[in-house]
Amino acid sequence: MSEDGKDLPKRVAIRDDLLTKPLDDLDKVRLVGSRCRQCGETSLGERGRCPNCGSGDMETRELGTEGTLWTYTVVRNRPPGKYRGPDPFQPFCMGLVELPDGLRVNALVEGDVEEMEIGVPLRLRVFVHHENEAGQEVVGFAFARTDKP
Amino acid sequence: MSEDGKDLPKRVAIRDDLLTKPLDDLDKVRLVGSRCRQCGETSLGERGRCPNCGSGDMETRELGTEGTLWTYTVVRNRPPGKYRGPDPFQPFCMGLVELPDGLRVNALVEGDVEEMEIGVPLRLRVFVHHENEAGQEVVGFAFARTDKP
Amino acid sequence: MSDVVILGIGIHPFGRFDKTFEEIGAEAAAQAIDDAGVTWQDIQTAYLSRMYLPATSGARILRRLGSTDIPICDIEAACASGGVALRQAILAIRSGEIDLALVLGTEKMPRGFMDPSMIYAPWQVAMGLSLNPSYWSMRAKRHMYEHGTSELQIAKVAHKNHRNSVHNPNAMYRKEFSMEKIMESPLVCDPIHLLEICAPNDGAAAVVVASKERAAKLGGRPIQVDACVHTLATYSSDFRCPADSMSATMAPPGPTSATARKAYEIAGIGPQDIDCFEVQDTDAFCEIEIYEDIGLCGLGEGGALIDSGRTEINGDTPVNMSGGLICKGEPVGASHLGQIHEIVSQLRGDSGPRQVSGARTGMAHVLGAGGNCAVTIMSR
Amino acid sequence: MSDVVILGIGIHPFGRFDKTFEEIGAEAAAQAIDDAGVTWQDIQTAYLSRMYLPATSGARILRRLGSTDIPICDIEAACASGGVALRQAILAIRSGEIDLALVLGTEKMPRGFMDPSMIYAPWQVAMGLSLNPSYWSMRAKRHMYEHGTSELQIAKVAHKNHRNSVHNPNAMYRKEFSMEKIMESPLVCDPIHLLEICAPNDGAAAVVVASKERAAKLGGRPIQVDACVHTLATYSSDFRCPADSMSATMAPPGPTSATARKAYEIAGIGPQDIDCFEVQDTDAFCEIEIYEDIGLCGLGEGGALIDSGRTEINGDTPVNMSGGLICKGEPVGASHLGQIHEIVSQLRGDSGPRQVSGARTGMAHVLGAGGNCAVTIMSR
Ligand SMILES: [Zn+2]
Ligand SMILES: [Zn+2]
Repeated sequence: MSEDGKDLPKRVAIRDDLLTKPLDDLDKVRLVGSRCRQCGETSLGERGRCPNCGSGDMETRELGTEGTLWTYTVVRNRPPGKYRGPDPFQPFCMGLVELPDGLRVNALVEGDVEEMEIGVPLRLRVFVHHENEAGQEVVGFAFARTDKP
Repeated sequence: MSEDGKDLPKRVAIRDDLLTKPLDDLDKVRLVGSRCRQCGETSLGERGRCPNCGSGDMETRELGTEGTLWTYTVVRNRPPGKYRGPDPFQPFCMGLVELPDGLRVNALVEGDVEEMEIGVPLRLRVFVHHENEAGQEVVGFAFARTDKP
Repeated sequence: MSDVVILGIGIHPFGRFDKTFEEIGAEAAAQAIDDAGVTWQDIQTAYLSRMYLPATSGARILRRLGSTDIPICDIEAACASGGVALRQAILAIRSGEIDLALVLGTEKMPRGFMDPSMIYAPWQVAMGLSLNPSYWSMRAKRHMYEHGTSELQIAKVAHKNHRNSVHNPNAMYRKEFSMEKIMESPLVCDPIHLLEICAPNDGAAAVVVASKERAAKLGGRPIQVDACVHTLATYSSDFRCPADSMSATMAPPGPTSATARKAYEIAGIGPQDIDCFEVQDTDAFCEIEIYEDIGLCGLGEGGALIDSGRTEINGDTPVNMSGGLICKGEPVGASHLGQIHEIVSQLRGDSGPRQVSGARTGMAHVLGAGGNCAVTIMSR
Repeated sequence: MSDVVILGIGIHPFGRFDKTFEEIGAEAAAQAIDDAGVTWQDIQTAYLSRMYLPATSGARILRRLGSTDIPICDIEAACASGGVALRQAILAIRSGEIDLALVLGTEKMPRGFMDPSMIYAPWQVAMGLSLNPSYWSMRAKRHMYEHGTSELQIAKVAHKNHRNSVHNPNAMYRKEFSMEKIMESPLVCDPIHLLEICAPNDGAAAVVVASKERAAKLGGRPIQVDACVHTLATYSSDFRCPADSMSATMAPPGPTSATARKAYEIAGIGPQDIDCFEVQDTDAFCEIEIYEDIGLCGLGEGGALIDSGRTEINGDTPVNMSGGLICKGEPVGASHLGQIHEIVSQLRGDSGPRQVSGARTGMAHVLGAGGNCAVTIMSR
């Protein structure tokens, strides 16, 4: 229950327009993309206008779940501000994941940070990233290596 | 004692350059002003350059303790941010106090807020305004009516 | 400066909205671009005026309209930010480098008093010398003492502006209040009451400006910018800014007088030639003082001017037809551009029930922290 | 743009100081005004470039020099802020409205990583996708993958810049480090090490700019501004900004390439005509990429260029004679004006042990959040 007495949903997406709904079965949740019918570019999330050409002729679609690692880095220090990742901090990979839909998505990349390599195959993983102040499960996403456990 | 083991002074001025030192006997503390030898203007606090003409030919002096109220208002709501005045909040006067040194100083004005009037005679009062995080007494100032208690 | 015109205007209503600043900013910008009959891709440079928004807000808002590599930056000069951003666009056009620019103002502010640490020193905040309305109120008290201005006259300004706001769909408050209601509303800082003061809020307004040559090719309904001036208060000329002390020996002309004088000089006209005014009524007293400072009446005669009814919409020098800041609220970065939106609408004859009949010239005026003042004079 | 010159320069060292931003800013401004042989009262308009300072910082700093009613505003475009502020002054001069302006950059920043909420969305901050160095590092990794650039080559850039900084009294770090020490310093974001990255800090730098006509009357040692360009990254041309995704189907020229190209075009010269460069080495890899983007070598040849030694002070295309951002630190608003201070000193022949022999032309380059890029080309 929220302060004003209304029921809050048990789960919310880390950014509302990034993930398909419902959020009950996380295995079925997909990333949402927007494809511009004008210039053909696809970008992450639901958008009213194309970030490339500015057209409003946009189509919302589910993005593919399989991709490859285009580039990455290892974050070796706890990010500043309201970081809600594991505590104590653990170094993690972030990278640009190339999807078959013609875009590269910036995301957490799961796998041994010392063994990461450009080009490895990845699969979307949707999971409860943290719990917010209102006690709701906040659903985030990452890409996990499929070639090595 | 501060965190690094050094002795902190028991008292500090609310702004270092506003008040004469030492701060032991508050009755002897005066407001500090800067007089420009170039244009003759005097302003509050110690200044390296004249806020009027920009000259660096400045002389630091004690300001007079007696003045008159040039204008004022009554602050009826608790000021926002890190206000350190009385808690619970009490409405107070602030005003521009004209001093014989040729300037008007913005200051708290003590007296019955419903009876305040432009032109009333005032005298400087230096007092411990609040205690800071380090436990030091922070010395501030106000002007109090001398015609009515 | 008669070589630069306003070709398009856009606005997102001022108020409080469950939208991001990017959303409201982009809406106003898109509207101004459409109104000018051009496209985002035609714009050669863009300025965002803002005070409280985070860094690179201009780029973040305007990317929503599509990709471009034009220079976009954020401009800040407290309440005068919008005038300063407009001035940069005018300078860019007059330099000959570009001939079509977008000027956007956007703000999204927390409720209640503004964060004092933005403009006040820590010791002023600790002692409570950090409320903008207290500075305005001290001016009001002195004016009443010197010139006999009354609380009733101050309330009349608020009464007029609230009445005007009823017809302005872009205002936050659109309700008429009786004189009694206004004077019985709680005192904020004596002598100013709650219904006589403006609130910070959210909003956006935008203009497309062009060189006269470019505008001639594009058609549309251009409004000429006759002057756009920004000045800072000189020493001891204003006590609105968070100063510690002021001179008791000199009293130079205040920032509004100084800025308006320069603007009149550049435009080659005087207050008597201007048909409508939008001015910085952060509080109702302030409007009375501005009457005097922009030359609508003599020193100390502001109270009599509001009594006369001449600053009503149907008077001969209408002021704050929009309802002013008291009714619109003050989304700081958007404020001056919102005033310009109003004046351009008036000069185009598009203002419906609040239209000043036959208005051909208009002035927009803002004044705020640090003694920042901007005045823009426009004509058709 | 050869009608505008830099007449005076001033700087407050970059580092961490127990002084207010008003103090360091006023020192740099006063120095630039003195160096130009003019007075504060001669200045007709002033711009402050800043990112993290509060509202009306420009007015607050410059009031310390004395009262004036000239327009002063704050300008922000992330790391490119200094270039944008300079550009506004140039436009104001070219418009004919003024002929003498002050451009000041000042910043006072907290230690460590910058506040991510200034440029990242809350969800990016929550997930940890909010560290500037991680974006730089992803570019480095891809460059290594595509072009065989090595960690050794990256370390060589840091080695060179640390060596140069020893002679720069305005730099925060002035210590030479061995290649081993650099490569053994902790990884921040792979492959970038602590001694290969810049830190936010405090600092100020200022220039006085004038029309050529005014400068001719004033005398002194004017340096010509041949180009001053600001652009934003177009869609998918840069992943330094906090974007969510980028295109996998198109790769337009990055902001540095696009901005440098425009600057060369305006100046009418190419990279081969420029004698010294100050560029945005927020990390050591970045300098390698900039070599390619500003045309000092071909795509993928940046690693070989640092190997060649040609970007050393005594090489034929010296880069970051000052020690670069790695050694100076990055007080964001002051950064580009600090670069210009260095280039002007070089073109005047005043740079002592780090002087580029016979330098007649120079370039300053910044690049940051939002893909904001500024390039200024100067000559004597
Ligand atoms: Zn498109
Ligand atoms: Zn003086």
